[in-house]
Amino acid sequence: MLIQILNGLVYAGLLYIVSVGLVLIFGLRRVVNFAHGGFYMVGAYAGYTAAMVFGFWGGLIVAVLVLGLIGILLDYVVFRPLQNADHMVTVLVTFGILLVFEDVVQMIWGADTLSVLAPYPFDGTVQLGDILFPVYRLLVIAVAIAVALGLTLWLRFSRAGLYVRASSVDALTTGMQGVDTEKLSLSVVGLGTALAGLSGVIASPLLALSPSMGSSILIESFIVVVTGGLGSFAGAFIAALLIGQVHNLGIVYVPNVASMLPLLLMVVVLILKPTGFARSYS
Amino acid sequence: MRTTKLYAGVAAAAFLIAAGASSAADATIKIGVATALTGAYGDLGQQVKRAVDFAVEEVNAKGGIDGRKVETQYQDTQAKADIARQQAEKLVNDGFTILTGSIASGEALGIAPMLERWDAVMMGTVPKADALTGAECSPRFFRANIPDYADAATVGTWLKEQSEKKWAIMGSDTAWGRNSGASFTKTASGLTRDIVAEGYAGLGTNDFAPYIQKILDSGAEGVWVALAGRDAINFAQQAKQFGLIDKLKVAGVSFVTDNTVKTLGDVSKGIYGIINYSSTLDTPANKAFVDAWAKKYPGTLPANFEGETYLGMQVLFAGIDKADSTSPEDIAEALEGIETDTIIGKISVRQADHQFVRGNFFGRIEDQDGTLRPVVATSVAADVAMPAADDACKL
Amino acid sequence: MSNLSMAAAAPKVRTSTTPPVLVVVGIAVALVGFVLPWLGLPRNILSLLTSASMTAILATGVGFLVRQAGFSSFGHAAFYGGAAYLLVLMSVYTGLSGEAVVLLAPVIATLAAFALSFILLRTQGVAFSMLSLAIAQALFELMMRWRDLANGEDGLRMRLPREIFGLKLSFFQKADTMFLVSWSALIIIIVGLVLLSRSHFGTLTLAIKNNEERARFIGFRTLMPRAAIIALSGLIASIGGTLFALYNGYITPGLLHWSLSGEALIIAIIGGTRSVWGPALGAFLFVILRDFAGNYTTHWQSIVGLVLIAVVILLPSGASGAVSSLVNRIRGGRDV
Amino acid sequence: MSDTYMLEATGLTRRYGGFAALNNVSFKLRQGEIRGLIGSNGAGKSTCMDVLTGRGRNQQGTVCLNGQDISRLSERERRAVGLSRSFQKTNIFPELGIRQQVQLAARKAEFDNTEEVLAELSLTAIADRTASDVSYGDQRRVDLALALVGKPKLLLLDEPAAGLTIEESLAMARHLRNLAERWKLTILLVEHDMEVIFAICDRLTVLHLGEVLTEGLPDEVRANPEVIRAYLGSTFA
Amino acid sequence: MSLLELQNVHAAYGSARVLHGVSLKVEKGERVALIGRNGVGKTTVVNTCIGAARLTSGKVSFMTRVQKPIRAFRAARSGISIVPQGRRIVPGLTVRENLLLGSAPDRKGPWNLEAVFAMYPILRERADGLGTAMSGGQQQMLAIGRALMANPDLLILDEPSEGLAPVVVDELGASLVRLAEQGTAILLIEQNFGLIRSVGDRYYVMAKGSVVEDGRLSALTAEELKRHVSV
Repeated sequence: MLIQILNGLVYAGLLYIVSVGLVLIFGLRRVVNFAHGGFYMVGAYAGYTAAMVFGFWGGLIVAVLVLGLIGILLDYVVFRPLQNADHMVTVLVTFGILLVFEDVVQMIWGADTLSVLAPYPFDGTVQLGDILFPVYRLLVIAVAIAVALGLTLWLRFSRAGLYVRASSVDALTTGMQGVDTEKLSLSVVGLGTALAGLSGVIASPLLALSPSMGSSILIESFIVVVTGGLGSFAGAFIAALLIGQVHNLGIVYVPNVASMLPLLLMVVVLILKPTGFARSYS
Repeated sequence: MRTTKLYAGVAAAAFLIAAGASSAADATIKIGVATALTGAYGDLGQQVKRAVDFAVEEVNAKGGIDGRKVETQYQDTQAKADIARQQAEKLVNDGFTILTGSIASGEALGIAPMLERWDAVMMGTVPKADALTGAECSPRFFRANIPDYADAATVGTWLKEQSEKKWAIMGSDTAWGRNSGASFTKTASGLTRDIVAEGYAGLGTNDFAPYIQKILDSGAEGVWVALAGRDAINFAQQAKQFGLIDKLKVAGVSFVTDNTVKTLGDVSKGIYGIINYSSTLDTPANKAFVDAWAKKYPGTLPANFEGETYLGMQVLFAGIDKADSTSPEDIAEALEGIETDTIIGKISVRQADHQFVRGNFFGRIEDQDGTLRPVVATSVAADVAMPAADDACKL
Repeated sequence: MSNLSMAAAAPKVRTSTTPPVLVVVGIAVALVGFVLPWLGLPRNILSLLTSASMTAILATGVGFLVRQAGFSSFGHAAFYGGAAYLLVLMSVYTGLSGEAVVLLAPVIATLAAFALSFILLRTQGVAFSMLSLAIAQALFELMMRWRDLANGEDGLRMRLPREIFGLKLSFFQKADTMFLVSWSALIIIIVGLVLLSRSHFGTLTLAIKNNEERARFIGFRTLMPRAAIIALSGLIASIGGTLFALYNGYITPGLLHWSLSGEALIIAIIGGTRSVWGPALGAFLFVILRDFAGNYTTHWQSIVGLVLIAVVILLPSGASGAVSSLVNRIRGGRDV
Repeated sequence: MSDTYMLEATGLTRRYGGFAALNNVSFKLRQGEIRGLIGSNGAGKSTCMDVLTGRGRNQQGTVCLNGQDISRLSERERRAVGLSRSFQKTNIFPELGIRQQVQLAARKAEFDNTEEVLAELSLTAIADRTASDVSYGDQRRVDLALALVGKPKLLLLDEPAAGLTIEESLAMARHLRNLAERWKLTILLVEHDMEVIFAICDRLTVLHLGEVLTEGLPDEVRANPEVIRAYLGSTFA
Repeated sequence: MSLLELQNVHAAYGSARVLHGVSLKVEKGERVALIGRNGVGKTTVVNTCIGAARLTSGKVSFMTRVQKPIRAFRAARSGISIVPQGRRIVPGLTVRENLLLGSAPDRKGPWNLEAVFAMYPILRERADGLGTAMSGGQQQMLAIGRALMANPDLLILDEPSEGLAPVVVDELGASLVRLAEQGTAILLIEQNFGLIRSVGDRYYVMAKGSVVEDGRLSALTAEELKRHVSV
């Protein structure tokens, strides 16, 4: 039971890192970014290839940087020119990007699934009570906590974080205070996609790499983001925790309907509170 | 505007007619391959494509079948049943009335009922659903590979030699995963083994940890795995991290194939499994095949589905030869009851359900000549490996 | 501010700026459709057009919801695939006559759409899209997992009597005859929607979409009309799904998957949702493009993605908008 | 007694958090009266309109129309019993034609005087155009038309002259006066333009900081030192 | 040096043209009032300076530098702080955070968190509460405090008296006068002529989207001023 809760935390952690990138991008650009799943996938593949040269951690850094650059490009080429267009237009453009990315990844890396080993010294197991638990899984939880903590501290206590919070609620007023909100968006979208890259690399020792891995996590992270309340960091954190547990405990106790539980959770939350757990940054 | 539209219309019509006209020539044998070139099963589709290309090139190099060259056309199904059906119909309409290539059982199940209406014939080499040669069998559908229910016989041969009493099942929550789990349960209980845990994960499951933990908690000594493709790799990788693979005896179907081994590396070492085809089979015909394969695709050995697809092609070509016709109806008739030599030995095609009666294998992943690959440990003869045809099939 | 202008212009309601030329072209296209099966076209073309017209019906339903209520549904596969499933499940498990099964499937799907609309209408914008996605995806999972009922991902075969509505079942399963059925359905739906959009109900729902609050302030209920639009859009999608099941005789959960919903929305946007017929045009363009690309390359996904991006950015009002403004320009009129 | 009043508002209150946008405001309008509701920006005029028409949540107080308590009715139902309003921020249907939307608004009202209203507001010539295509001034008049059509018993107008020139404003004032007499309308008018107010209002109610500062005839209000102070500020007057 | 200059500015929201040729100028240390009735386009002047309304022709310069394109943050970085109409306190941020949002680390001057708290002690009391939870008057103080945090050379205030009690308006006027005496230029957009009188020095009158008159307030009688703003 305890181990299952821990497993729920691992999955929640992974979902959180993917989702929080979506939240950042939604906050500043009001775009539900379908390409995010593609970024997660590209991150995993980029990390995989870079790891051959630089090792796992080097690969992680390369993937994060590459994805950050892609995000900056995305904001510059897509989000900024389209900021006054209908949001659905931007959403569909990101959908198109996802399609292209899946195809390109398949072109470069092939349709075969690839796998990555957990890096030393996290490749072993640790004794928890009388059960062995993979150390790497604990690392995933730790990374998720570090991301959550880092983001929270950054948003709460740094000047840039204050700008991000303000800009996502009222970009014009924030601009009036001398904040270049376009540049801010550029870097925040970059940060969001870098987090997608990070999650892709972090996921790769757990999950097989395949061109379809992006869309398979995309829907689950949408569920997290929408259940948490669009644009809410705390909401995404709580929703990821909840969905991680619902998902895992569902498999243990009600295996036949487990896959429907996160969807139903989201439906129920939206019926009770159409804005999700939280309204805005909190 | 109206004139522009008119021109466009004329151009389109001319194009369409030209496209249609090309199907008039029938000197060649036209094989239409509707397979998953992209999507979740894209890697399997690519295997099918390699094998078909190989077989066709080989037969054409020998001058074709009865002097007729073989021609292929591919269409991508993304392993989706509705698209597969459309693509198959498209191939048939273009004159490619000999079909193959389905990956998911759903694809073949969607196409099979249409074969008579289309006047086509189909050779299944990958889909394992029992129904294809059972309740949903078709006079025009043939199966080269081994259906789920038949794997049980092979499992039984292996299982009775294993000392482990408590077993768990980790299956894909799909028809074949469930079927495989059910037939393993039946086999196991016949051999006084207990099933202590069962889990079926949906296609594309990311995190297998809850299933793995459940198996570990159950005290199982062995686990039967019916997962394929990305799911198999996800499970194996995570099971390794939890120490499950080292602690328990692991065996499965479609779980450890050449492809998964390539991806998993050392993780897969020692895993048992049903091997429907292995390049390590020690027959002269197979050796020749493996050598020729390595020439066409340097540095590779034919993998599971590649071997099975090639096997299907061998029998198909024999049938066409026997029929001495390109008519699907004649070919179907010729295939019924045919007996021919293949890379795994003599094979006959059962009249009752159009299933190939053939041997099956059990083996484990071992290091052979410095590479990890499935190595056959137990060969099961055709009469044991292929139980009697399903009564539900009425041809 | 004078009363002098009162005599000018007789009252005439004009909803959209469809030029009469376009109406003529539309009627011509509709009629051409009915003679297509007799032109001796290759069978592939006809079967492609048959599936395209079913997709067109689905996209018309999705586009209508965008046009008339401003909702972007990411879950219309639930109605399309839902009706297909209802048809097949009823044909397998009930003793109902073939006719009853074919008619009941879209009716039940529509009632479900109507009931769900009261949940969906609690949200708007992105939340609406996501909620519709979740509901459809839950249905997908249900059909995937409830193996005893629907045989999971392997799908189910329809079991209908050899004759329905006095026609052989094969009438509905051959492209040349089924094309007439699905084309007629599409034309009837489009004509119906055009008439509807010019009726009071059309004006009212457009008004509610524009400004729900003011609609209440001028004395209208706003919940029911929106629910009716969702139900109607569900009905259209479910007609497409019913035809699909009838034509294919075989269904799989792919018909309920979110990617189909997404595709339908993409098609509707590519075609343009400002006009009733835009999504249908988009469907034919999309299906033909994908088929064409699929014949030459396995990279159809990239092609579709790039075309989507290009259309969305370059033709903000979609293909139909481009056609309309082209027609206007040729007539020397205003570029609308 | 009460049925001689077209509108009786008692104790209207709306709070946001701890802040009362409207605090215990009461007034009565006689049948056929044109009442001006004035006050500086943020005094609670629009909030008062909202509470009277049932827009938004958390409101207290009673609203009686022609003796009937309508406090519990929705916006839609209030329109049905004859309460109609225009908006300070243009609030129309941009995708609809002008005549089309005015006709729509007439549909649920007592009878259709669409053409008359269009003509009265000089909209006839542009009636077939889509609302989003016409100028801001025209859109303001469309907003007014939506409220005027169907001869409501009580008309609440929120700054109908905003954005209009002085001449246009005065013309509009005359038209309102005319219409009120012809159609026996009772009007509550929020307006900044004092010339419009003094031109047509029978009585004025002055709001300040969410409360009624005073009420009376235009000339009384104009001379009221409290009103002057509220607008001019004390030390700087 | 002119801190802010508009030359023959035409501006629009979407297709609705609102400004038809506005020219005005604020020099260092000046106290200028921009007056006119509701809806004549006063707020649009501000919105044009921050890019919220679309400049269709004409020039906008900050610190004599022509802005093209106009971006909200450039005004602030040129030393122009704005107290916008409706205050625009950022929801979800505390009072302290709202103030910090306004601070410009690279601009030196007397204003910082302490100085603002000293001027408006209520803000110190409520420093860790949400800015939007305060009353209108307190929010106005916050908006002014936030604008001052950047140590601006020019403070633009758009209807700061809106919704304030007379007594609060008096205080507001006094504090603006003090600011002006310390050298901060002020552009005051107002209808409250008490406030205009006390703070303003020069004035521009707007009508129908353009400037129709300008001069010194001292030359204007109370009646004339009243006519221009008509309450």
